[in-house]
Amino acid sequence: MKKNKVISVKEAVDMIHDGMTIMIGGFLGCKNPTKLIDAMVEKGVKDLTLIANDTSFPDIGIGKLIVNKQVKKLIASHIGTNKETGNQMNAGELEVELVPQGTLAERIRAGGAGLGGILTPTGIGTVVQEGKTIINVDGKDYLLEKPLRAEIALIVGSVVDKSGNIKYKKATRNFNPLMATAADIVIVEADEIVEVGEIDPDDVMTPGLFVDYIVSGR
Amino acid sequence: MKKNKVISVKEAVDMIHDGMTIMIGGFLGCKNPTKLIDAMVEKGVKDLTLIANDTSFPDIGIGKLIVNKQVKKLIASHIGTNKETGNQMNAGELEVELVPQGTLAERIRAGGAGLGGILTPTGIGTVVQEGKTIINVDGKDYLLEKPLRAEIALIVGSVVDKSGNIKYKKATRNFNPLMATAADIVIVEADEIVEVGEIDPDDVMTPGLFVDYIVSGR
Amino acid sequence: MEKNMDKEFIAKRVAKELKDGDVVNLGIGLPTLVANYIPEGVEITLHSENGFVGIGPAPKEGEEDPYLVNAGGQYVTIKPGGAFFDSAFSFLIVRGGHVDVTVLGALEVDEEGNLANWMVPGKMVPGMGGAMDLVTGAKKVIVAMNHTAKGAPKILKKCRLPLTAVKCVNLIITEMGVIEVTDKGLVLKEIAPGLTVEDVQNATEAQLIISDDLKVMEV
Amino acid sequence: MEKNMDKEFIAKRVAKELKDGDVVNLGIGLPTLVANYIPEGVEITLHSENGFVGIGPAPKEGEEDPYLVNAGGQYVTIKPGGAFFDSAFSFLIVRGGHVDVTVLGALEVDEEGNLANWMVPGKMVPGMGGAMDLVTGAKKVIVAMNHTAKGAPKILKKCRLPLTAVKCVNLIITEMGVIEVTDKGLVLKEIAPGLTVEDVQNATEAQLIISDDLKVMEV
Repeated sequence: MKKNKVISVKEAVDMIHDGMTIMIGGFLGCKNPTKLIDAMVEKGVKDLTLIANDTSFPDIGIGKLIVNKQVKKLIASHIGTNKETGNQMNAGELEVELVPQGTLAERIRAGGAGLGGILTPTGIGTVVQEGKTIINVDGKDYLLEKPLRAEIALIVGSVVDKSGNIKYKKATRNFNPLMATAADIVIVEADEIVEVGEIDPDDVMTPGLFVDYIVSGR
Repeated sequence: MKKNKVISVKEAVDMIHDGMTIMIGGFLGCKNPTKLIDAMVEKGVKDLTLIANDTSFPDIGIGKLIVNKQVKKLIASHIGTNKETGNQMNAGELEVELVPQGTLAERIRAGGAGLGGILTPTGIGTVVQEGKTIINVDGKDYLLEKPLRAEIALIVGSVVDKSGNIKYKKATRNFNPLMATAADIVIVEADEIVEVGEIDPDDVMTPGLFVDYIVSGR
Repeated sequence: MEKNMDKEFIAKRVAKELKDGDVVNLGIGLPTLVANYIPEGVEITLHSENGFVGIGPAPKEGEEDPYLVNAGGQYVTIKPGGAFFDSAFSFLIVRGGHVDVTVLGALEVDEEGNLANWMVPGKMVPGMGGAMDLVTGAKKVIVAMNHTAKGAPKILKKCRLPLTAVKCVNLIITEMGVIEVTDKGLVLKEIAPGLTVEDVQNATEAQLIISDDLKVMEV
Repeated sequence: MEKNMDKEFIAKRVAKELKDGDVVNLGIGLPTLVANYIPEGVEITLHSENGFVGIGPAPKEGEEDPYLVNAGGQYVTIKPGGAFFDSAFSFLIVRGGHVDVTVLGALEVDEEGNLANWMVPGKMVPGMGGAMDLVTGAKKVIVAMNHTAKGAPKILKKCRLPLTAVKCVNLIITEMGVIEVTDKGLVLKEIAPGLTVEDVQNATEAQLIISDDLKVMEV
């Protein structure tokens, strides 16, 4: 682990290129990594495959990437709060894979945990099962859901030490700790950056070994 | 949720009967729920199926249940620190299912999470794969490992509020938060019992909804 | 009854289904209102699928916390004894059967307890969010909705819209009555004051079985 | 060399394989010694499979903390910047490829990189603990062991004991040399001072490929 992983937003966004698969943390705009997203919008990086819980609202966080047509494929559980997502999907401009929220979380976790997949009852008998393997375990049917990984994960952290240890506050945790485990490069946008040792080891929710770079969200 | 779940060790052990499947938290004797175990030894409850990481040492925690021949079947990852376990296994008195530690953790988690199983590369090409389904996902083989559940989980918590919210300290977390999700009845032996509201919601590692009863470990 | 009065009536009746100690997830819209009518002496724990239990009342104006929203993105509070967690753990709670009751709306429900509430092909495709997991995992699934939509029945012989899950609904509560999903079909157990069984059946495509012990809905 | 000197020699050579920033898991026994010889300027993070990263030195007498043991059950400390977690997360780290190097002992290793280190049927069956996950998940697997056991080779054409995992070993470091597992077989890359290639081959059942660039082992 590098001892100080803090870089500028520009350095971070220089790593993001057209066509990449990117995970972005947050839930309905609640603490998306907005500085990083704004810089992505400014850079105009395009043809992204985006993995996120939702597409927020048109003018907030992730929503801007959709409105600005930078996303080619979206994997999410909910798009209802951003009409533009539905419009682009219906117009055939945006490919959308809708995934049940619990399955999305578990697929990302599997990607981070080196699992080949998980068996879930969610989606059995619905359109979600289309094209998927059904496996019967002890008399009950489950869908085999495959792991998800990304080239880059952009997450947020409430308190982040310079080695990348993260503490999330309140409802900002959501998908962030999962995405931190499931990408080749993990960049955290920190509300507050502190020295190594300032976070109690019991309070660390994402150990620094998962984090490659830190940018200040201030 | 009951508002005050605190009961006596005797009331707790009254719920444990011959032949039950029991999970016990802890790692090599580090914070096994020793008061509950000692009471089980005293009660002499037998023919148990025990799910635990290990069988500790002969005179510590879980180890005593083995020495006292109260366990009929054991599911664990490691038995090397308690010679009596190996002796009973070799003598055909104790059935032992050895499970890789990461697989054991994940199987218990799957039991708590309503998953039908997980696919792991661990154990492929070894005796662990005997009798199990191998599933190929995108060109790589994985073992289908099934969920584990118990009738009762006996766990430890460092700080427990009266509604059952648990904070674990340091290395005492291990299997406890997983087992808390995967049993019909969950009893936590608490180092310290506090009032509801005294644990910061960010610090709760096992929400009280998983905990049925609390006994004092003091 | 007017729409808003209907909603209040339905929410009040749903609230009576909740037992002391229940862990409950309330869907967006009408189901959220249920929290306002929890009976005296009953304490429930509300689960918010974005990552916590212990949803409290809305914050006072000016006291909104950007770190603390519910699954609908609205500012909320957390009660003492609540707990935060990540999305995987949130759905471990849901899928693992640790939610006692989930209350949600429906576009269609049918005789087998199949539920459709997440999309209308070509029109509305908001995504299933956490709904599929909730109705698959919760111990009891209560559909709380208006009995009909623009006069058309929503309780059908067989759902026509894409399903949220199969055979998942336990109870249907509308402004007209309370219907239990059983192996034999839909059993009308309670009927709203002033209505006849024929009124309810006429507003229902599925064949209703009338309970021997049919009661008047009280809220 | 004597046994204890061998151990020290092996541990020192293993330590040279570790790079600044590596996340490392050291098995019980000889591998644990590696922590004592980390080169100047190299900072590694030690993973303890019972649930934390950042293992520090043993505590002073009287300062042992019953809440803080390593995976061998011994009292340890945690360094600033360390983190605690549960067993599922601990093995998410392991299985998910987030451990850069794992160092562990072996009963047998073979030409394909197969490893046997967890049981001798009918004799020793301690269980695999975390070993199967570690050798399956870690990016680099280093076997650190004595070259022979009571004179009998441990580096075989084909393992005879039950395997820990197939084709998992990357590097074998013994008191006699450093051997890399490649697609073509076992390549002897370094040889201990004073030994000949024949000495090493005679103590090895598997056929060794001698590196064009064979070096003398330095610690």
